[in-house]
Amino acid sequence: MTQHVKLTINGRPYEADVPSRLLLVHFIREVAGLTGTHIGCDTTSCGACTVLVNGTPAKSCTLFAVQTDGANISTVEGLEQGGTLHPIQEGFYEEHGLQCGFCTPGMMMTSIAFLQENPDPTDDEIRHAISGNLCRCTGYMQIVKAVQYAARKMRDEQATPNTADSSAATATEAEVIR
Amino acid sequence: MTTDAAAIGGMGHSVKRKEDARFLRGKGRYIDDIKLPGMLYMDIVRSPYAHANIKSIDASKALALPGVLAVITGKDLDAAGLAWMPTLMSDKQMVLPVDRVVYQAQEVAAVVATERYIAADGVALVEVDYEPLPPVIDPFKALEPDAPLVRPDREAQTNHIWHWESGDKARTDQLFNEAEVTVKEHIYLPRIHVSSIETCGCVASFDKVSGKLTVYMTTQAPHAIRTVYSLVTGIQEHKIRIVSPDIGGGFGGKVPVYPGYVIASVASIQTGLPVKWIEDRSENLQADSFARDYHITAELAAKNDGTMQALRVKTLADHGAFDAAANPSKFPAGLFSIITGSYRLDAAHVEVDGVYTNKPSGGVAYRCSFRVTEAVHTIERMVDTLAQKLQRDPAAVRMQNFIQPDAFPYKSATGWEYDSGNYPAALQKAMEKIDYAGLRREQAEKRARGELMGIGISTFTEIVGAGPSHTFDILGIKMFDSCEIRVHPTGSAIVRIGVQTQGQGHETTFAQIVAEELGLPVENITVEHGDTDTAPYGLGTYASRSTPTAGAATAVAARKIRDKAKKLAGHLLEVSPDDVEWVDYHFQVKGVPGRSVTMKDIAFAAYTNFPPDLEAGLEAVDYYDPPNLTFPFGAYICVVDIDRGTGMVKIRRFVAVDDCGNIINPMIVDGQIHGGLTMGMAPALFEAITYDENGNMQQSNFMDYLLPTAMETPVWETDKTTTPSPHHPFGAKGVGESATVGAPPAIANAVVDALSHLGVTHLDIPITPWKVYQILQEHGAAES
Amino acid sequence: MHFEGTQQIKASQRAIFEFLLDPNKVASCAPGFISMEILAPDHFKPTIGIGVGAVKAKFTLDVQLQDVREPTHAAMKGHGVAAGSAVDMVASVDLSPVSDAETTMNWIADVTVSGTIASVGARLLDSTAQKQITKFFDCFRQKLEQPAQ
Amino acid sequence: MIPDDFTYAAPTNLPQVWDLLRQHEGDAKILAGGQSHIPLMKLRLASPAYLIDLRNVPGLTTLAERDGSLIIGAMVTETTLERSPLVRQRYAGIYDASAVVADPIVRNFATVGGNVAHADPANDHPAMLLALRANVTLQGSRGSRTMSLDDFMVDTFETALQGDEVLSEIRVPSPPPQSGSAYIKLERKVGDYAIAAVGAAVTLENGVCSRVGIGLTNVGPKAIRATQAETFLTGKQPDDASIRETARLAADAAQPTTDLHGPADYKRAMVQTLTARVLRLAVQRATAGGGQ
Repeated sequence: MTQHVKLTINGRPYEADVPSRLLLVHFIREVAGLTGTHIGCDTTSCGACTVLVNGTPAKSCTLFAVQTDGANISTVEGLEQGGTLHPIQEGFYEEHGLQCGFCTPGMMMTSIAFLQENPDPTDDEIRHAISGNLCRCTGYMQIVKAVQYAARKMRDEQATPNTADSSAATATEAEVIR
Repeated sequence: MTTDAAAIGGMGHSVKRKEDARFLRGKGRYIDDIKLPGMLYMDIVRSPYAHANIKSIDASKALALPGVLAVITGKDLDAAGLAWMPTLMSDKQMVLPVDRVVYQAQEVAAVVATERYIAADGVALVEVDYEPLPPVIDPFKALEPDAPLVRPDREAQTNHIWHWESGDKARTDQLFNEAEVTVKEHIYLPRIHVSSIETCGCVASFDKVSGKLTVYMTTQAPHAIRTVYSLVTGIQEHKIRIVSPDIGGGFGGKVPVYPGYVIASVASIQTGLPVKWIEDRSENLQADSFARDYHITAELAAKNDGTMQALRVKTLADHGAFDAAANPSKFPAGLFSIITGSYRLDAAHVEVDGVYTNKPSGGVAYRCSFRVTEAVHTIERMVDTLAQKLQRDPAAVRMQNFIQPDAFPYKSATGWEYDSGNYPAALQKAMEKIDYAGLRREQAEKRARGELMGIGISTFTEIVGAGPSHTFDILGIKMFDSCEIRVHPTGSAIVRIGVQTQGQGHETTFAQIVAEELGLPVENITVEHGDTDTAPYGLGTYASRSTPTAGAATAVAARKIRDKAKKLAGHLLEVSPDDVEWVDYHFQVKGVPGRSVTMKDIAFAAYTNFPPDLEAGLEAVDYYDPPNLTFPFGAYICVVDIDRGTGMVKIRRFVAVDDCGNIINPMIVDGQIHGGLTMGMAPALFEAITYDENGNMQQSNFMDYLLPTAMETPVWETDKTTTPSPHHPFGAKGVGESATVGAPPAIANAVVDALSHLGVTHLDIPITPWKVYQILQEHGAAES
Repeated sequence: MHFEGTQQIKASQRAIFEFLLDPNKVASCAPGFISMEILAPDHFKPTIGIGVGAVKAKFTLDVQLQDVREPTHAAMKGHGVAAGSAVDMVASVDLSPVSDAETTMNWIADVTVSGTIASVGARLLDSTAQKQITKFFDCFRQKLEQPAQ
Repeated sequence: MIPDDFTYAAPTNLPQVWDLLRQHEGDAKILAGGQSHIPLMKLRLASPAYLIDLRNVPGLTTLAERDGSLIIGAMVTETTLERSPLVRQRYAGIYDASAVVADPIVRNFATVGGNVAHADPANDHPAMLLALRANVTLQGSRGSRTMSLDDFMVDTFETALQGDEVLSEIRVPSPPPQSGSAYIKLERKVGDYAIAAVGAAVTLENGVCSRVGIGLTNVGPKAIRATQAETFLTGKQPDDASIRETARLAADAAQPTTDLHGPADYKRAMVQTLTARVLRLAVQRATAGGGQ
């Protein structure tokens, strides 16, 4: 059976008649064509498919698209704003928080939602927050550092909203955007 | 142009990774991200039985489903001569069975449909009539005379595959007969699965007009696959293009050729449309190749003063239904004979017997060089067993028996020539870093109070960089590797290599090698790989071989360019090339620092202003055949605490001192070691694949196969010593797998150490809480 | 998995034996019974939903009666494949009269589950199978005793 | 992994839900978060023809203390529970349990009602709620009824839900002064099911336990209330000896089987270890924070 589903993904509307059984991750990847969200385990164990549904991290392979009809979805593709990387992206880059990159989008989406709740976390709190996201490459250490990097940067931005971290950020941009 | 070392970003710099730019934005291009016009989807029917005859396959209901275009069976493939394919170990393997299945979840048929969901529905509609046969799951039972035959297709009507041995049996036996002290343990290393977070898959696209087959594939070795494809199908090799796009982790699991790749290719040839096949996690866990399943009996002979003399090892290797291990051809058990480890031994003898069982193919790697983890685990456990028997400190026994730094190159008792090493220095560093003496004092105090803590050491020697063509080949293809460099007129370059990254950061590290050798900034160097139409022939990335082989080729190719550049420099500086020297990333007239040219100047000249006796251009290719393997090593110390009420083991500290020779990128090396340590801990404490008596795999998804999360993973404390490889062009050794190899025995040794006062001498991994608790209970040491 | 049990049934040996040879009656006791196709008196194909609660897979079993020794013994062999799983079972029943109106029924069942259900459901398989099989034979007693009441 | 096709409905009130359940009796399944059920559907071990999502039904997300009970609406997510100061302060055992259900992301969509109604013996809430003497409210077209959780949990994946009934809320009696509860789960890694887990609730009066609740997770066909252990400790001081004996009796109540989560006798032993630990924690909480 098909159902009309309308989603806003990264601020852009998408709508389609889709089978009821279409998984949210397949809506995002196949209907919206946003392939940054990955599928790793199929059983809600690994978190590679994590996106934000109305700001809340969700494993998009364990939701049907119809369940989220009308929702605001955020994926990795929406993190960069106006050519500026999100602090979490910058953190993963600076701290070598990724290797094969497959778990990275889900890991970042989880971390962003976590940092909104807890802007100044301990390492243990970060480990707890990302415990629904499996990474096979990094051993998690650099991911924890990456999230701490982002936390610092987000706190700094909060404290001085108008002064973008000039030199370091620019250098990073030059390096990353290629 | 800069000649500032930091701006160049050559050897030893923690250059941030080039590949991150796309991954951080969700712009990576993994297999499932590839969508070609008109693409079809394939899904696979799999056997519920571990062993059964196939009486019939009825595809009519599936074919009646709108959107299903084809159902491919073994009979279809058989007609094309493709029902069987060769494995990388010179065995053969079913692509699709014609009359019988030999392991649970084996591919039985494939459904091709217009959509992924329809293909899945089609799979459920294919009716297969099976006649169950008794399976043989235990490799010891497989060798009994009345055991069910796994492979009646073979000439030899037995489940025994091969026998392989190494070392001097007579001398070893003699030393054992005369030994003052011997120790013996049975060690089982269970089946485990690499479980990269991306599963395997491909998009096969056959162009009927050109007759060219392009396959985008999750493979760690695209060139080898192309050659195998050509040999199997008869399609000329230039009409086959294998592209390995971004790979979401490999760890050895993406080396073999899986039936799905071949069936999808046939499906594309049949339909004339691109066909995508992506495994789900259960398929990946149940049917892709496995590591280990080694049943080892090890004995160590020594003098009463702790001097180790001889090692004797007998092993049964369960390879499942097909011998699909990716080993160098001459080594059926891989590099298992590195088993003498970091120690001087007068003699050793190692025997391995390969056995067929009704399980999927075993014997691939789990982030380790061919069978090295098994070898290291054995010797590192045996050294501890000896120390325990002699009531000596395990660190002291190691120090006493290490091959000494001045003994290199060292010929091991099984014939390997170790290139370099300094084992005492690494262990000393680890002991100081973790305060070994302090930990032993703490342990004694805690033991007196009834608390359980253990300290475990592993001082391993790896063997990587396969390998020298005189010894190493896969299906006859020598295991050299390659690099091609082209310097563009304006001073940037493209580097193409025969190895393939799966997260190791080749796009960055290989650019750094070239930056170092040519003095071009790393940001101006592009690294390309994974496409057999453009990359030079190479054997791929596994067994920590990329830096030792292709890395060496890259340095040598760059040096060829520098040799030519020197001539151009002489031309530009109007002196004889003999009067030009390479200093701080530029050429200068000897003794005249002011008169110099940069590589950028030279690159431009190579296309605009070259002397008449020189060809235009600035490029080079190198196929590097290493003279020997490299032998990275390390000293790991692990501290565990054990909960007496539950048997739970918690890693409190883990210090890893690694020596991989000269380092290209310290940041990336650290990352490789963190990941390796985590994948070493995983099988030590969590992961194992088991089968019930009917051959049903019991861990067929991530709910049951326990990959550690950030919560179970400790903070790794890493450090290094540097002992360059004397034969590698820039003294590197390879590092991707050292930690996976070195970590498990450190953890196992720590747990045994915590329980040693109860008389425990060995525990098989994974060390589950119930194994520990049972021991505590038996000895009245459990919390009551 | 091997299961066995005993039922004291307040019915004659003959009545029970007749019941056992009637595929419709036997199948009606199968947990999750959906439909039945009878190919021959001793060969039939019931479709049943095997599982508990919402966790269920639909199997069409191919059942063959075997070794029928009136009025004391009957056996059946069943086999079915579905959803990546397979079920194979052999069950036998032995009847011995206690009186004209009461019979002891000893039953044995050997069940092999293969594939997805065996892999995923291992932790619940044994207890679930035990319960369903016990229910199956318990149902015989209930149905046979009903008309007598 | 692709599930079978189904028809989806997201009704906006309970009567519509009942209608759908009646229309598709036996083929319909309630979706209350789906974090356990959707993986089963993807494995095709569950293939309901109709999926009735409760997300638009109002009144199922109450989380409040009212009339001497904590009311937990069936659609309250684990994350909501975990973050509720009320739950954390006054129903610490429920907080403990919600904090160890699966992993943090799953908890964002997993619901308490789903956790209880799925009736997987490995699910964490039922044992804790048994210890707390929770009741459940079932609403159907023929009216509403309340029953104890003991009566609700029938067997593995089986509950007392009849006909068109829906589990609408869980009611936990508010703890009297000097009460404490706790839940301890033994798991090998985050996201795994428990090897064993134990929930305990105690109320102290003059230093003795006036009320004791003990529930066991994943050591039987359903969550088990260790009644003999409860009875033993009731009226006794929670000293070392009585806690040990209670733990032993709780272990006796377990009906574990050997599986991937461990051998049966190990699980039984773990019930003993965990019961002792969780009781000490509950008593400590009762003593420390139970002044209300």
